[in-house]
Amino acid sequence: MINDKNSQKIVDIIQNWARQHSIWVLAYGTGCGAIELPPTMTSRYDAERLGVRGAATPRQADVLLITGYLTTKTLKRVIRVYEQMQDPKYVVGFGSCTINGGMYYDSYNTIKVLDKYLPVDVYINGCMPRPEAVLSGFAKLQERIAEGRAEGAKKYKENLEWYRANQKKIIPNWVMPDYNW
Amino acid sequence: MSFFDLKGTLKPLTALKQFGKEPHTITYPKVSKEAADRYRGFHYNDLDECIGCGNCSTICQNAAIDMIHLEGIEGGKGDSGLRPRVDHGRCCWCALCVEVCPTGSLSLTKDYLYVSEDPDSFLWTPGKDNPGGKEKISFFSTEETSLNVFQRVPMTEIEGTERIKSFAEVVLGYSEDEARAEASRCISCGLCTEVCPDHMHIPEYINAIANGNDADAVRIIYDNNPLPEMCGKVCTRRCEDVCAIATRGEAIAIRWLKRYATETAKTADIIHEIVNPEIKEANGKTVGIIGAGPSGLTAAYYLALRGYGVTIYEASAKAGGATMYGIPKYRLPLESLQKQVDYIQSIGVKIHFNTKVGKDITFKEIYDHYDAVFMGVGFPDAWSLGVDGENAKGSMQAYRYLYMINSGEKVDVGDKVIVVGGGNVAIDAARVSRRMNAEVTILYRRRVEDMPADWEEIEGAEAEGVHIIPQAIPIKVIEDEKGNVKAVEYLMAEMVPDERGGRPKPVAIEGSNTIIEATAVMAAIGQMGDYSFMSEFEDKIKINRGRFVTNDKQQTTDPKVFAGGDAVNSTADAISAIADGFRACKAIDEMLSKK
Amino acid sequence: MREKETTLYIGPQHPGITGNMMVRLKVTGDTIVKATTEVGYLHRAFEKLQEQRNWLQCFTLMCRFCVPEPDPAEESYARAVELLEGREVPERAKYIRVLVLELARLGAYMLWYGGQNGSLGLYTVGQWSVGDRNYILDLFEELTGGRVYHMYIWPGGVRRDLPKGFEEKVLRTMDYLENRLKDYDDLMFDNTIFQKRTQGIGIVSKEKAIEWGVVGPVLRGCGIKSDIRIDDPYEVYDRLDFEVPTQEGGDIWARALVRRQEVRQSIRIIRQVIEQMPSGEYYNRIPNPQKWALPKGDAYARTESVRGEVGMYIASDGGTKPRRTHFRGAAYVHGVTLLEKVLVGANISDVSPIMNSLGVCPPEIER
Amino acid sequence: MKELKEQLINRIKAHFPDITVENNFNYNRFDVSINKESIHSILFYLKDVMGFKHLSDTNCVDWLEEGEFEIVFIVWSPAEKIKIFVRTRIDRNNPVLETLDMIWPQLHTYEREFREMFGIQFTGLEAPDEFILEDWQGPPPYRRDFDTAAFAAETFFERPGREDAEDVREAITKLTGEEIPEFAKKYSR
Repeated sequence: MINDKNSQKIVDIIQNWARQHSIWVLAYGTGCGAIELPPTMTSRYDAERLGVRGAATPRQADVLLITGYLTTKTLKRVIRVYEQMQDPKYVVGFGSCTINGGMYYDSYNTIKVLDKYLPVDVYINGCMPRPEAVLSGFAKLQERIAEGRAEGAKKYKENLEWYRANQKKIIPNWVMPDYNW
Repeated sequence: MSFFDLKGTLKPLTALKQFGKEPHTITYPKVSKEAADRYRGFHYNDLDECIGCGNCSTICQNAAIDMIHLEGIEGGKGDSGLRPRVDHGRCCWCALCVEVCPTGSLSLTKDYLYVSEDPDSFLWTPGKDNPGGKEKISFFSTEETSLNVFQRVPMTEIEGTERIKSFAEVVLGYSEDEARAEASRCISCGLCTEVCPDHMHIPEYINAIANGNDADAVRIIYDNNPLPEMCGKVCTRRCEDVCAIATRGEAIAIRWLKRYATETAKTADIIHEIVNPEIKEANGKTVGIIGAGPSGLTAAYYLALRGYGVTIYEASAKAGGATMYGIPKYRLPLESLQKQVDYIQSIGVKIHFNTKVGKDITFKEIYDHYDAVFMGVGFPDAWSLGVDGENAKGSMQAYRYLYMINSGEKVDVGDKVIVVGGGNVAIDAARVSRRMNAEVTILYRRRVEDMPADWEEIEGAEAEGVHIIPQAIPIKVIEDEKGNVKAVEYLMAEMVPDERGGRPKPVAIEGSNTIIEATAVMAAIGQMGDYSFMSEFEDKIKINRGRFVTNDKQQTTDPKVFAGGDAVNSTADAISAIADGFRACKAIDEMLSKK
Repeated sequence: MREKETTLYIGPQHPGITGNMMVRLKVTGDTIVKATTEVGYLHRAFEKLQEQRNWLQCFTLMCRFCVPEPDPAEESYARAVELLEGREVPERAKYIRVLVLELARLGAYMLWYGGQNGSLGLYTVGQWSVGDRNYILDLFEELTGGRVYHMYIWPGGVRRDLPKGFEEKVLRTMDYLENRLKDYDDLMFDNTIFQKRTQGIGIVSKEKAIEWGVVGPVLRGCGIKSDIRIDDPYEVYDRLDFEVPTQEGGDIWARALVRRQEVRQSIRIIRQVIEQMPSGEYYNRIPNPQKWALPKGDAYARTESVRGEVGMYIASDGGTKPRRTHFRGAAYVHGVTLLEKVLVGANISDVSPIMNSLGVCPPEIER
Repeated sequence: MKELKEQLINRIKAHFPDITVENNFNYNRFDVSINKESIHSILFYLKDVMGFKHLSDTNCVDWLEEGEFEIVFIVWSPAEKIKIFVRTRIDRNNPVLETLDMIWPQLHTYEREFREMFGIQFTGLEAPDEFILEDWQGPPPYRRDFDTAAFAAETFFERPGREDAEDVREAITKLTGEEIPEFAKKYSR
């Protein structure tokens, strides 16, 4: 392994450069925001130009898109999906609902503040965000990856207990395996 | 189906014909498609136009809009001083806030791009955080699209030609359906309560009317106004000037709604039943009140509710003061006022009629006898014109004229009446004279739009055939050989802008003398006080420019004496007097309960 | 040899599923023995939220029921309120509403083209049709101010009048789409793969369709001519000339053919609407929304969407907020009762094509 | 259409004399109210004899103040082009109804939802308890007495930063010193 600090830095730069151009998005439409993903991915906006494309399973994916509101039932699956994902991994919050509850701020079944449960790297404004906004979200994520600042996953590991406490507060029946990344 | 289908295998290959065609891909971020002309993007708020009514925050089903204080924006007349802030973590860009914005200051723009890693950066104050949004406004509301109802439910009135035949009330009042419809236009912002001198609970009682609960409306109204039916008929209604709806439409008919609610209580007994006032046990303290005008009655009513023994001394035969004697009966019928006075008496207020302080009883007696004194003495005297021939027979004070007519006396004014002045008294005198079958002309120094009188009154006068000559300055009353008024000579005036930025001044044009025939001339250019009854207290109770000097609790320079109404404030309307009375009541209560 | 029964979960995270839901399968080999739908991943409690909001505020939630085609829900709600209140809608608004509904239908079918083909691994048509759908969304953006959430049809009419020159733009887009449809046909209906993967798969028989309460294109794919636009006409559909296509067979293929025809009928309707569009008012103003109370009673209005009957039930207690609202989505029947029955006997690989072809939209089921 | 509705009503009445009919709608609808014991037979009758084959929708309305749940079946006849609202009321404190899923299989789904959301027990309904919710521990959420906003505020986080918001009416009263009486506050915005 490379121990030298400078060499590590160079490796990081190369790694980040490579990572920013291959953003594979997990095909999981957690909420209504998923409807703007097909236009983003298909011919009109063609996100693949930026290296963004779909991935079928969590193990292959780099980015977890939280497309809007998360019901408590979905949250459980999303946590599981997120923990199955391999490093590097990023979370993009999509629209109002992920920031402060959005339209469903008084619903008994949706979470309101996503970053209490999962580390979010980029938020995209809108309800719903247009494909341009989605693309600019990915661009922002790329920028952050290139700068080495997209460290949500690291934050998650470091603060796992805090996240777990929040998660368990609304998921009473916690029957999930612990994933070993 | 055969195993090998040639057509079905080859047909898909026609996709190849797309090869080489120009793609319709928008290569964002290199190329960006502009949003549509009607796009619902971020908010923009014109901070100067916004009045902080908060209707946007009320309609927002996502509780996304907060009303906050912004630096540099002060509240004031018709502005709450608050401005909306949008939480983009809640907003769904439905633009309902835009649709209900009464001023049209809030709109949506073509901007929609915002990406951030900081979830706390999604609170935006439109207009402050995006001053450039003004150029990109795309979704806005016009009078046509707005969800505010800008048209007032019209009030039924008697025809102009019909109403000069009698003193019957001109305005007929809303029917129940009309009142509900009118009340439901209100957006309950409460900006009106700020300018109401009495700070009546306007949104609350309008809402009660809209909900079909008239009794609650009456109760809310009586909370700080014991003469609401009078106000409902003749109030100067400054509230309607600042109504949020009035920025682009017709103000809510706040006055007519109050009138509607209070008229549902047809007698004093019914008022008592509905309001069901909680009268505190007598506390043994007494308050003497001089003048049964609006301020005196108000102070008396609320003091009596608080357990004080209240006695009013009134020089005339009836209570009501200027509202009884100064306002013609076609605006405020006697029965209506009587009902309200009866109600006030029914809770234990004693009124000594025909008792003029200074003549029938001395001020000192009252001062010594009571724990506190309230003076609502009003302005019983009027300014004279100060022109030649003013003492001719048939030349009189409009205020005296109204007093006599309202007292039931007969006054002969002939068939050609000239009224000088542009205030409500002038219009009242003119319209009363029309009912006496006289032809009436109003001479006013300035333009019609400068007239201090209520615009509805001016319109009413015109509909009844009153002739208004604006920019006319009377210089002489011409007498005939018997000493009767024969004509009035006046000069035309031109409006000269005031150099100091005040309103334009009328300046007489030399040689524009005009003579107009007349059988009576009435001066309605202002009234003044008469404080001779308390001459021995001149040192203790200070008077400045014809008015009592009071603090903000209506207390005069003598701590035991309070004053209100025309003798204190210069607004010269009943609601200010009521407010004075209410304030004085609270101050007296505070003072006496401490002792 | 008897094969062992295995439990298999498809969803909620699965690229072939039509939304955030799950189908639990019992399979022997790759044949499905039992299928159970599990939903609730998208439950936002709309009906509860609407009880907390006033009659106008509720309208903003409507388009969120089913995002691929939001307008029928808006339409149903608007019409239910109008029925309950007795509010008249201006003629022009009725035509604009039909225009919007048909555009939405086209948009949803374009998305269906993508989904149905994508579920079979044929991605080209999806690339085209979803790309072309943007032209319809552009029209929506111009008309309503939003690409996906239009919030345009509201009680009393529509929110804004047609912008200048909109009619021509619609016609131009229709011409373009009509040309494109031929390309889709070449790659889809003439494609052996598509034929073999859809014919005889996911069969719903005529008798069972009626018994199970199947609606929309699925019912028409069983040879039953049933369309709310004809049976229980709303707005101005009774004045428009269009056909209700039916197909015998009841399999994915038949339903695809029905939808293929309906796209063409929609274009036909849109052209007629543009031609007949009257002038005049577009909106019968509601009173101040804060104080807008509806009379006591209830109403149910239904609209034909791409999935079939969607309806809105509202009950009022005379107040400014609903006592209860209920959205009846076509997928409520298709996604649970029907899907569970149709999947039995099918192959695992057919789950996704069948779900796409039945029009299972999970947010409609759990709301 | 009026005669047709009358005719249909008479036919139903002949079989179910104790129904209440409401027929003042100027479109193709009329309402039939019936006690809960007869709900099976009338739905069977409407479906199998009178041709109201299609169940458009089923609803449950919580009339909390009256202590009752109202269940509304909206049935549609493709032949007659008429929809009937069939209503029945059940006691809110003891909400039990026999399952109806033998009439229309989709009622199975509705019943599962009503059981979960309103707490209505359907005897004979064979289905897992959970349908939409998962691990739900509160009261049936669609009941009127369940306060979703309070529950959400208690259970979930809210993003801070908005505490400086003011109520317009309150801001004005602070400015003027107006005192709104307690009983009037319910009329404030």
